[in-house]
Amino acid sequence: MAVIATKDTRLVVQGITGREGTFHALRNRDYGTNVVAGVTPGRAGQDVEGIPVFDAVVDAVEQQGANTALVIVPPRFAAEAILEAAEAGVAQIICITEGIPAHDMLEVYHYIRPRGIHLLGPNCPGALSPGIANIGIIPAEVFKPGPIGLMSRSGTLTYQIGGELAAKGLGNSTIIGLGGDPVIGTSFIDALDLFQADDETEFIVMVGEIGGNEEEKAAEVIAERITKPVVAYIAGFEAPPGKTMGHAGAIISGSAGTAAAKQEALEAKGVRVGTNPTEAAQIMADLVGNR
Amino acid sequence: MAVIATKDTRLVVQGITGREGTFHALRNRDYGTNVVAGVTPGRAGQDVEGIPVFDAVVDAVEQQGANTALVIVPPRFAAEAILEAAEAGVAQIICITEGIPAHDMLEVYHYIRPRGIHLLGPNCPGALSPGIANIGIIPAEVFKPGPIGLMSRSGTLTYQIGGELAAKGLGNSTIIGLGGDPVIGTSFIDALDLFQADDETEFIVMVGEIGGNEEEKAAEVIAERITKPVVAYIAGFEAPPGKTMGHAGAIISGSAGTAAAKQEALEAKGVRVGTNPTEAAQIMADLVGNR
Amino acid sequence: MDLYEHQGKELFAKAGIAVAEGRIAFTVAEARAAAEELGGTVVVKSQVLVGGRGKAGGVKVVKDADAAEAAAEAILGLDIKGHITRRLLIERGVAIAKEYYVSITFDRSAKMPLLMLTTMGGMDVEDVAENHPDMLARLHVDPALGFRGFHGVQLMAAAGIPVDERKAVGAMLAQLYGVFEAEDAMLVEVNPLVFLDDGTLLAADAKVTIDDNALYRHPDVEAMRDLAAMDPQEQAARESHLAYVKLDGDVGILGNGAGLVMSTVDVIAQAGGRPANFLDVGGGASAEKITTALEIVLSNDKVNSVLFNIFGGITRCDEVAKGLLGALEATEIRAPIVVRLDGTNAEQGRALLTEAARPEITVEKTMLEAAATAVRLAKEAS
Amino acid sequence: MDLYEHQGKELFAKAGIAVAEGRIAFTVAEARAAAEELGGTVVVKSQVLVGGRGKAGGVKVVKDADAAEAAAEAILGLDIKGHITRRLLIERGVAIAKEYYVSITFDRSAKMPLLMLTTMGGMDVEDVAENHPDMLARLHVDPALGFRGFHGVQLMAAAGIPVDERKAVGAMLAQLYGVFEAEDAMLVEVNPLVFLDDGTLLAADAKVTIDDNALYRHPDVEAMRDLAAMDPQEQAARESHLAYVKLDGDVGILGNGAGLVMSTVDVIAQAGGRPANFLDVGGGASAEKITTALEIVLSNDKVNSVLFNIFGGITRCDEVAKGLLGALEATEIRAPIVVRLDGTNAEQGRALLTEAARPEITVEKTMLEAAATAVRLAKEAS
Repeated sequence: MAVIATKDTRLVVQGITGREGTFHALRNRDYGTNVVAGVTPGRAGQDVEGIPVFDAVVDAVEQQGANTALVIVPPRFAAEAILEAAEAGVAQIICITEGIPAHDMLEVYHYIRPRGIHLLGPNCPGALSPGIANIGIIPAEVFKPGPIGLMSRSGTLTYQIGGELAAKGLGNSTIIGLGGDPVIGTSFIDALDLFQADDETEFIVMVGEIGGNEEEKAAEVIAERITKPVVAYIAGFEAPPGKTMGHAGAIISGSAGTAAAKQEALEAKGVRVGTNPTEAAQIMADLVGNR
Repeated sequence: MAVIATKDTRLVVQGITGREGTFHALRNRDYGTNVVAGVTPGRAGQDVEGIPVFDAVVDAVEQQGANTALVIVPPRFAAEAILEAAEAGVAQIICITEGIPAHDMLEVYHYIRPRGIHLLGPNCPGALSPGIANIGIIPAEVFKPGPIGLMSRSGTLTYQIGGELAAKGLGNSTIIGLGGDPVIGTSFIDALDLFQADDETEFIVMVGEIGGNEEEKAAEVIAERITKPVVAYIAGFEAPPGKTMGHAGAIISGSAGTAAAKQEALEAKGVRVGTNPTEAAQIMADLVGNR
Repeated sequence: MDLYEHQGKELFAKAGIAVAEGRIAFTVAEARAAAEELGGTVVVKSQVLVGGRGKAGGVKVVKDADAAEAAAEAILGLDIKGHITRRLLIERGVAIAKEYYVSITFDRSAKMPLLMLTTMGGMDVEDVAENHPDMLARLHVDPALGFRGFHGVQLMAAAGIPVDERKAVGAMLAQLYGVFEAEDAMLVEVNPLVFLDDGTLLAADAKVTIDDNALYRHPDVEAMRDLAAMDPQEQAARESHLAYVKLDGDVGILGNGAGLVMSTVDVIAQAGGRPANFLDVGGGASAEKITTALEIVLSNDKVNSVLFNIFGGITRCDEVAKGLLGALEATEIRAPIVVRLDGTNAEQGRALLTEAARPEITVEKTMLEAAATAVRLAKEAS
Repeated sequence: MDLYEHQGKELFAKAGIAVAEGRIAFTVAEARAAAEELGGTVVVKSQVLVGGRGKAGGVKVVKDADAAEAAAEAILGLDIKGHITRRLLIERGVAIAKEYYVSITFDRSAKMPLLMLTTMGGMDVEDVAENHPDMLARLHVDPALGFRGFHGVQLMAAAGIPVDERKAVGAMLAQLYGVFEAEDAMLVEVNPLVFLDDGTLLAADAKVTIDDNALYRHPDVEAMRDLAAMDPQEQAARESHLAYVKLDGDVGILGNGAGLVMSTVDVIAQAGGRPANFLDVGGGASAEKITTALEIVLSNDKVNSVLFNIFGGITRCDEVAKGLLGALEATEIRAPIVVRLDGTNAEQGRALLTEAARPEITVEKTMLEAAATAVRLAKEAS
């Protein structure tokens, strides 16, 4: 079945007439994703290579049955775009946009969460279920179908590990890019629960990085309720405290959020942690091979 | 088991050191309700005839295990008191206060509803399960235990009908005062679902009045999923449009919210509607007698 | 609390919403002075708390001060559906290019504000809803979000507002929603919302209702209340914090609790009588409170009999009986009173009244019996 | 973006929060003039973006302008944990009766603002948390509600603030939360929050951090940025919208994607090297972008070799190779560059580079091989 990006996905792309929006909407459709609509205020009635454009998400829901939204709009409009999709009744929202103010995301998070709406991102590459559907900007070329669920706070690092797995002949059920911001809609724990419930996922790779304590919290959940094998990799052992390492969320605050602490927490719960992407991929390959 | 006011109730009274708060807290306790705490900011460490007083609801929850809050504070503080109880983890809140601004209640409603918190009122007399527990200002003297669930937008009208039933030897599982405001936490539909699920309730009396369309919506639900017999009474046939009849919610707006429309909607779904409280009580008495 | 057009426009102007320049006038002389001051074409508008003043001749566009004076003369005192015109709004005339309609209502059913927008402005919105439902765009706003840009886009797209007008109309919607929230409004309606020839967007009318329960935080609005337009009994009840509504019959009604009193009104009608009022005395039973309530009911000359209907709960019926007897000492009673006491300690209460044997009081045990008696007494007195 | 104390206090004052009167001084003369203007006892405070200035001698209370001049002389240029004092805040002295501590942080774990309050003010809050955890009251605020009166009551009760002080402290908490929200702060800390002898409550220090992503809506805060205090490479990267962090080694690092670059930094260290920087060139592959990134990395004199680590995704490796070759034409390269290309079209990209046969470039296939080579080359050059 895979998760998030599935054969049931009916995608509306918010910001479809923008340069990036058009590019990725068409790329996603070319991959096989069912892109049913786009939204750009004031552009209703137009189309983007056959994809109908609406003024508002609610129109895409009512007229095209959209059930998933991909948000590719500038940061100052992104929080509102997510809220619009949420209010329009879209159950699953993927936000690519980088640079959304953290307070905006606090508001979004506490609006959607009690209402049972799922958000992936922001500042994430999206979700790809190889051979099924691709939502967002993940380069599908790098991945192949298989039993490994891959979840990550970093885009290129995911591609790196996915590429190494593919080179070893291994593939993925779904690749979930969680996003590099301090407040994201889908945490490692949420993704773990999705993978645990997914029939096509047999193994899980977790790619973390410095900042926050989501990896530590995930370690608890893995010990508690995840029966599928998990292999991890953490980036940022050499990162100095107090500096934002590219991602807004990748920052060690005081003594909290270090890579060493995350590795320790995971290993304490029996999760094997690779020291570099290559080693992490190799550990997973060995695990799959030993099955 | 009864509903709302049960033997598992652990009540915290917000505004307990006020005149009304003290009076009803003690009255409720005398009836047998488990009143575990009171809250008045700045009065922590005091007690009201043995009921410990705290500065904040969260302290009453943590130290006394309060699971139900009774709000008896002036209208300008009431919305915040409800929100405090909600944030403190109280699952069930009963608000007696009359005169809360409607916009305040909009905010409260949309905060608590997605979070699964139950609110009864405001501007309601509370809930009484005869012989078990009384939360609020309902005069327990008037009622006796029995199989009839009673739900009403009006206080004294409830007492009137409860009194007439008692005079005929009939009693109630729980009396739920829904409240006379335009925005209330528990609607007829919510109360119907509670009664439908309650083993001790075999019959339901519904006391409506002009304003809004909750009776009409309830009629749909009765037809759809309520298997227990329902008898109704509606007040306000002679009320002129555009005038607030005492309760902030009792107003006919244009041609909407008339008593005739409500009666018609209920009768269309097979609910028998008494033309006055006495007749409604008699219809119910006949129903119970024929069982 | 319903506001006059000019009061609503004051709130609009405070929120930065464009309205035509105007002056309030209570006399013909003031109207003329206002027209002179504004100069050129002005509009003379009746200020009443009811719709349909246009059809009733309550709005006139005039070219100069002389004509304004004549129009004021005609409109002041004009009866519009029972509302007498006592004040005028004199506004500078504007060149209207287009008329839209917009409103924000407090939708209790959805428990959300409801925005409505149509390009069919100036018409009765009920007509639009009935005859051109596709032209009336409706949108609920989740109060947890408030009004957002996308709400405006959605609503304007649904209403068919041209794309090049959406910036201006969207900004206006946001401002009106701001007024709705900030002023605790139950209704904000602009009909018509107009584009002038020069492209300006302007609220050409204003219908605003403020939540009575929120007036404590809007003293400026509270101060706008037009006491002169209120019924004397309603005004007296208001001052005593009693809920009172005047009806047009001859049986005065008071009781405890809004629902019970509404029910009493119905029962009087069912018994063949005509209710004179609704009055909820609330909880408590002091002689003072009962005195005030009785005085208000009886100050309506039409009242021929009074039904005092009490269901005792926390306040016991014996206390109420004592309060009532005290009230009879304190004020003169010009019509017979039928008293029905039921609920807690009803027998003791009835006994007290029977012992006192006041000639103006008849005691009944049930609500239906009491209603029948009150109706009979009223008929005898008329 | 971290603010200096005096900048944080500017935001406080704008929000109506009481702070001591003060002047900013960049020179000894300015400091003296400020002391003269304020008169009487003043406090001379080093303005640096690091804690612990008190212990380092960066704060002096002085009685008059002469003493202020001497203090300024001592503090200007003072190195506090690697931060050189370049500006002073001269504040009017106040009579402190009591010191509290309050902070609002952006708690990512709970995804809520976290308020902390203790009566143990003036101390290091980590010390309080560790040694007197019962004295440190903590409270999360649900952003869907915002800060309410009851939050203040809860927090103050837990911290043991006396009942008679709660009105003042509660109002201050609300104001500070207002700053936190309105200014998009990630941190608002006041240590100490002081009661003066006359009962006034005043923020005696201010530590404020603003979300970089929100600066577009706070141009006033953006303008406060102290460019002079920034590292030249970091400043250049900032102007080019590149994410750059200086480290203290000799292997320059650039790559695409923050995670991959962080990982590259780690791998260099694992290979026995010392990373000189973190630089994320992001997506795209224009020669111009790669040129700018290489110039920033190489303008750090310590850099002896460079690792250019690309995992091609949507941007294909052949495009990156072309961009890199273009960059080499446009700028002079003073250190060897190890290029690793992997992912989409990696083979074509590597072929292009091999064909070009630039002497400054070594091409490797994997990240680990590339790291080993870059480390070796750096060691050879040092």
